[in-house]
Amino acid sequence: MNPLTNPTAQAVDNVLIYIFGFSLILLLGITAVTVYFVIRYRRSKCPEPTSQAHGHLGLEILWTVLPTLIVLTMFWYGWSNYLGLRQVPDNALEIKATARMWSWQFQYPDGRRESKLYVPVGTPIKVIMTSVDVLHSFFAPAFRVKRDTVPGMETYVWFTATEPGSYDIFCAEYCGTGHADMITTIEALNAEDYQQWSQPVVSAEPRGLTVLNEQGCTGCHSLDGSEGIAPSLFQLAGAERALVRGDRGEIIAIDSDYLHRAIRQPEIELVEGYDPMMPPYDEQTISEDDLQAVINYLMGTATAEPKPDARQLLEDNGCLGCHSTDGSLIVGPTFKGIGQRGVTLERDGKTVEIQVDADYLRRALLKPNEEIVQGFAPMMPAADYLSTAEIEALVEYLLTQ
Amino acid sequence: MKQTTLTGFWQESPRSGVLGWLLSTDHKRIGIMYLGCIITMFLVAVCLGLAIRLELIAPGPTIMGPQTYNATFTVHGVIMIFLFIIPSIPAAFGNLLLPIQIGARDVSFPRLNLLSWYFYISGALLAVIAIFSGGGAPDTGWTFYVPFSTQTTTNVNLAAFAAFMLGFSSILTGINFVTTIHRLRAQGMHWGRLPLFVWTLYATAWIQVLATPMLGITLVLVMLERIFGAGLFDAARGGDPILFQHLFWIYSHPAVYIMILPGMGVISEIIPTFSRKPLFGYWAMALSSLAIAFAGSLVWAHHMYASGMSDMAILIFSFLTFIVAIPSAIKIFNWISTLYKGSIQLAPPMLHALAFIFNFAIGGLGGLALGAAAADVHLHDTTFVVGHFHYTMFGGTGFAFFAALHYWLPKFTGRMYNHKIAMIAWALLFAGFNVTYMSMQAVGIQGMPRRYYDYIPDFQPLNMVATVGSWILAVGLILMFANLWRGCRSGRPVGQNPWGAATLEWQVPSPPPLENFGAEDPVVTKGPYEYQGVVADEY
Amino acid sequence: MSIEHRDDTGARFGMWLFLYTEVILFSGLFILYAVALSKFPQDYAVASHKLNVWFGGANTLVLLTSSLTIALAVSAIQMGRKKQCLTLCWVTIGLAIVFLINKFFEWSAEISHGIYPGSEQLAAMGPGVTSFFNLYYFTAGLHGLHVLIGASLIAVVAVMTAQDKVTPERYTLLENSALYWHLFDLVWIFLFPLYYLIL
Amino acid sequence: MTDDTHAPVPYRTFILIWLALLILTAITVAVSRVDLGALNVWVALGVASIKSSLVIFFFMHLRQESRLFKLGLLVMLMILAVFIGMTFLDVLYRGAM
Ligand code: HEA
Ligand code: HEA
Ligand code: HEC
Ligand code: CUA
Ligand SMILES: [Cu+2]
Repeated sequence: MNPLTNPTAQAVDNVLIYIFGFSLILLLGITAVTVYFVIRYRRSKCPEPTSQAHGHLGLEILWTVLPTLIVLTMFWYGWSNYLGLRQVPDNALEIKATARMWSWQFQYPDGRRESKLYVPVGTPIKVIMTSVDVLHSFFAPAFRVKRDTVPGMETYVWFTATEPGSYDIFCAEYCGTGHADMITTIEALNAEDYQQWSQPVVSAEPRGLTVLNEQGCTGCHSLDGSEGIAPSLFQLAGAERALVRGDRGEIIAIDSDYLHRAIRQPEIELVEGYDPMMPPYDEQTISEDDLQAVINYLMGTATAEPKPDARQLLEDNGCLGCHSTDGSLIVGPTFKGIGQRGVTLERDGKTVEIQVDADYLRRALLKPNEEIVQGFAPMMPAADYLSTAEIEALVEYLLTQ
Repeated sequence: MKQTTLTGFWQESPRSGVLGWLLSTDHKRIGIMYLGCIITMFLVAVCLGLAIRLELIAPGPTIMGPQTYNATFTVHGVIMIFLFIIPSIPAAFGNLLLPIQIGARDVSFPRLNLLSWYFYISGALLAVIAIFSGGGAPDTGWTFYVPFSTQTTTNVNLAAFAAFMLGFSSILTGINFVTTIHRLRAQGMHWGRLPLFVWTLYATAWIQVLATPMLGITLVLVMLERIFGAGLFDAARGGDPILFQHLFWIYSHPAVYIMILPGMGVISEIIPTFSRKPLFGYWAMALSSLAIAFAGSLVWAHHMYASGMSDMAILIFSFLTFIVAIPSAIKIFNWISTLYKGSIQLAPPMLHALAFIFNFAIGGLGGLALGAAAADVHLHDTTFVVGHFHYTMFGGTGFAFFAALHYWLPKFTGRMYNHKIAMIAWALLFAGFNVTYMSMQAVGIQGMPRRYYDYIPDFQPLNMVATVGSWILAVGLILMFANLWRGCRSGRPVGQNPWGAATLEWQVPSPPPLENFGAEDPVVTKGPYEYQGVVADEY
Repeated sequence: MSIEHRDDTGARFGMWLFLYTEVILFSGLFILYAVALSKFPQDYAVASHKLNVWFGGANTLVLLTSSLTIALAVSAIQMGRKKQCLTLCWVTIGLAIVFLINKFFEWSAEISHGIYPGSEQLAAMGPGVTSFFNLYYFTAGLHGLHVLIGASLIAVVAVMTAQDKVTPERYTLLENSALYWHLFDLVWIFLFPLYYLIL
Repeated sequence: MTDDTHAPVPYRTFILIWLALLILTAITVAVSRVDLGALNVWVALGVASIKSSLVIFFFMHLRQESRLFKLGLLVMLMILAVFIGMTFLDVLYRGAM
């Protein structure tokens, strides 16, 4: 190990050196004396013992009191330096961390989320942590800090990076299959780089990919087709999947609907051969927009071709013949405000009220006559001749109306 | 191989055949049955240990995937802890020796003793079934931490139930031993004449009685939680995951003293015998055993410094942890003083005993680093901890167990193994052991977390060394067991006292007869370590 | 064993040791209780009011009385009054059955209100109340299980007494079963105020 | 061994103890109706402890047993207190310091 100059590492190293140093002396002493006795008093040389001593009170006291004193100094040194690890300097930058199986997410005061911990050199960092599933532990060996993340509880560590560089963060509390892969890094940047990093970037990266990285999906899923603990997310669109739902198996072709379910409620269907360990992501964690971006990305629509123009589609396909965009009533319900409103539907002879969402819109486009908005006739043609990408574009567009 | 039949209790039994064993209430037969099962379980788990090391020889998956790896170390840990090391010395050698050493014909509750063996064997079977049934082998680690253990789909319920049964077996043994030591000492066997092995068993038995039930309830709660999903440890439903860790370690820390104390007892028998000199500081040794047992129940939360527990608790528990180290130090110094001006014979049991002192000192001193709050923050859940507990459990208790095998097997089989081979095996074990675990400690200090099936390339060299060390260890183990096995079957016959020891078991024939002592109950007139006038039988 | 070896004090001592283990077993649940009580004092009072003191109180009386009868049974056998001893044993078992029936009705009532471990309704009542009922069910359930075991034990010993295998000279078995029985009276003595009577 | 059996306890003693237990039960129930704040739990535990000592010493014959039994009980209670008490070192001080 290189000598480390950061304060937490020094606090810990001093204690380690003190205790290991003492231990080494004791160990060598004990071993030397033992070996000496064994050789000196071996039976071939000393056929009979030359002492029958049963004990010696003075000695007993000596080797009770001495070790007591030694260990008390160890205790005290260990404790006082531990306090240093707990007392966070006042000017510390607070960053929130969320651990989940098997990824980390760091959230900065300005709301930015990252799966790596970018920090400026020289500033004390306080990482306030929690977990959404099981226990994990934030362990940065270079800073000698470690603390478990506990669901339903906040814990923290603090450290200061004194040199720019990339330092490992391990998960040190066993958390299942991906435990050993729950690794990320602290990227300590010097002032200039940090400044640059903290500028909001207009990334060329598709939003979906950003979300995948931010949320740590890539901790379990590869994007390049290599299968690990979870199916790879490589080239999903249209691929066949054997699913298990309850006890029944079925084969489907992957579409956005399925992907949506697979992320919001992964426990419903399992990809055959995998354990039900994917956590559900609710809207607090991934907003509907972001999820849509992910789905688009996975379905290849985000990158493969330019996004279809939804307004154009509406016109080209004659939707606007029935649906207005200004609130007036033609044949069908208006598109104005459709993204935010609740609708009353007749489904299977029953009346239900729902909030419009992407899922509903997709159903409404592809199987329009299964659910009928109350007060309208079942006359909309199914838009199933549109490509998935086009449907998605429509849905996305409508949601923003 | 020439085979001759064994005599003594091997033959004398109210029933003959297999039933004569399965229904026997004779403490020696029960002890032998324990010994057989324990060694079998040990061999199974040791092979899993070898598999772990093979996987870790290089970064990336080598011989198994992550899930298999997790199951492997879990099963390795569970078997080693609950099926091997906790019952190893107390249940096997305790049963074989305790009654003879205090001059009794059997334990207080012989039938309960047999029942406790049945609990053990049922627990063992269930544990094995748990590996191959249901959702697959448990993958929680032997610590069963919630909430992971309540969520994983593997066969945790059965494994927990198996551990529960084993705990029950351990409790019954404890009750039996405490009562036996209080009630059945022979005439003249007052407390100041108890062999140290009995003292340590006594201290151990109290821990077994008073701490094990806590494990029982903890495991029951995990099972109930898995069945009912009540949220006992779920913060959103009024639970507290850290509280589980308290309950678990309230048992499992004292349990490490269940493991080590009887080992220390064995060493305290062997060192005086092969120095032909009374144990130095008899009362300090006896009382320090009780002190370890008592103080050992005050330090459990030193496993939880990083758990999010309060700093106040860390202060107190860290302090108490250092206090527990003192009685262990006292023991080390007294053993060494016993050597002083003795007449030391380096027979195989003695070699293992000396190795024990060395290994346990390393393990224990490493424990001091773990006990210091600041140092543990870095070392917690790294392979340094793995090194520490292999040093104490394997290097300590394991070597004490080997020492006990070499020391007492001739007594119970009436035959002697080959000393030369025993010494070669010892050397291999000792060297392999230290190479393996010293490297693990070192890589732990560098920051490699434990329970990692894969690691960053920086950790490769030391992991490789550790794996190679485990192969040396393997050779040593195979050699040792082979030699002992041959010795028991066809070794040279020995008289009743091959080592020239002074405790009571050496004053009965080898192998001892049913009921140990002929018609006359023994009357004890001197201490356990007075060797004047005791001569070793030739063999 | 071939040698007649008998040590009644040893047997009683062994029994006491076993009872210690039972106490520690229950203490795990009491630790959880104590911690939760200190965290949610208000919720615990609220939850406690949902339990019916009369059920609990009645069961307290039943158990105390059964403890009396089994203690008397031991005295009876010591004095050689086998008939009385048997009657007292059967009364004890009867009381155990009353206890369990009472418990059954109490639990049915709670469960019909949707209060049981893992129920949605319970979860809706907040963490404090949930933890109270979780612990209540597990503690009382474990206690009930032991009552069942204890009663069976007494039944076996009663039969042995009837067959003169337990005699005025040799009654340790009865004494030990009585000890076991008293312990679960003891546990209930703590359970009752802690679960039914917090304000 | 001479201490193997002890003299039978007269019925009357047991019945008196039983009455005492009933009275104490009535007392706990009554006291629980009065709001004493945090004291309530301690009063309840205090009464329960008195009741249990009665059961232990009389019903369970501990009074007649040798010192070993009493010592054993003491050890067990001490360990119990340690287990419960030291857990609170954590629980009570979380977030403090
Ligand atoms: C046989 C088993 C055994 C024994 C005897 C010990 C003995 C000790 N152990 Fe160990 N320990 C374990 C088995 C054992 N341990 C296991 C299994 C774990 C991990 C569990 C898990 O997480 O899976 C563990 C983990 C563990 C931790 C938690 C680490 C972590 O997870 O962060 C700690 C922390 O304090 C600790 C401390 C100690 C101490 C202080 C002793 C002391 O008793 C040691 C006393 C001995 C000596 C001090 C050495 C001998 C004396 C001398 C050489 C004389 C000179 C000495 C002085 C002057 C003091 N142990
Ligand atoms: C007494 C206890 C004991 C013993 C003796 C051992 C023995 C060994 N252990 Fe184990 N170990 C534990 C108790 C023990 N272990 C526990 C409690 C854990 C924690 C589990 C957890 O985290 O939950 C653990 C975890 C553990 C790990 C950490 C896993 C991880 O955190 O990722 C490792 C890694 O190297 C390991 C390795 C070994 C090795 C190489 C041996 C070697 O000593 C084995 C040496 C033997 C051989 C190399 C094979 C010899 C071969 C034969 C004798 C074959 C003969 C067979 C026939 C004839 C059929 N053990
Ligand atoms: C804990 C690991 C884990 C994480 C994190 C995770 N997943 Fe999954 N995911 C799985 C597993 C396992 C499956 C297969 C089982 C199933 O269908 O639920 C799966 C299935 C899927 C599927 C269906 C894939 C298919 O091939 O049919 C999609 C889409 C998906 N996940 C997307 C995501 C997205 C998007 C995220 C992040 C926002 C994410 N996952 C995070 C484990 C994970
Ligand atoms: Cu997360 Cu280990
Ligand atoms: Cu410990």
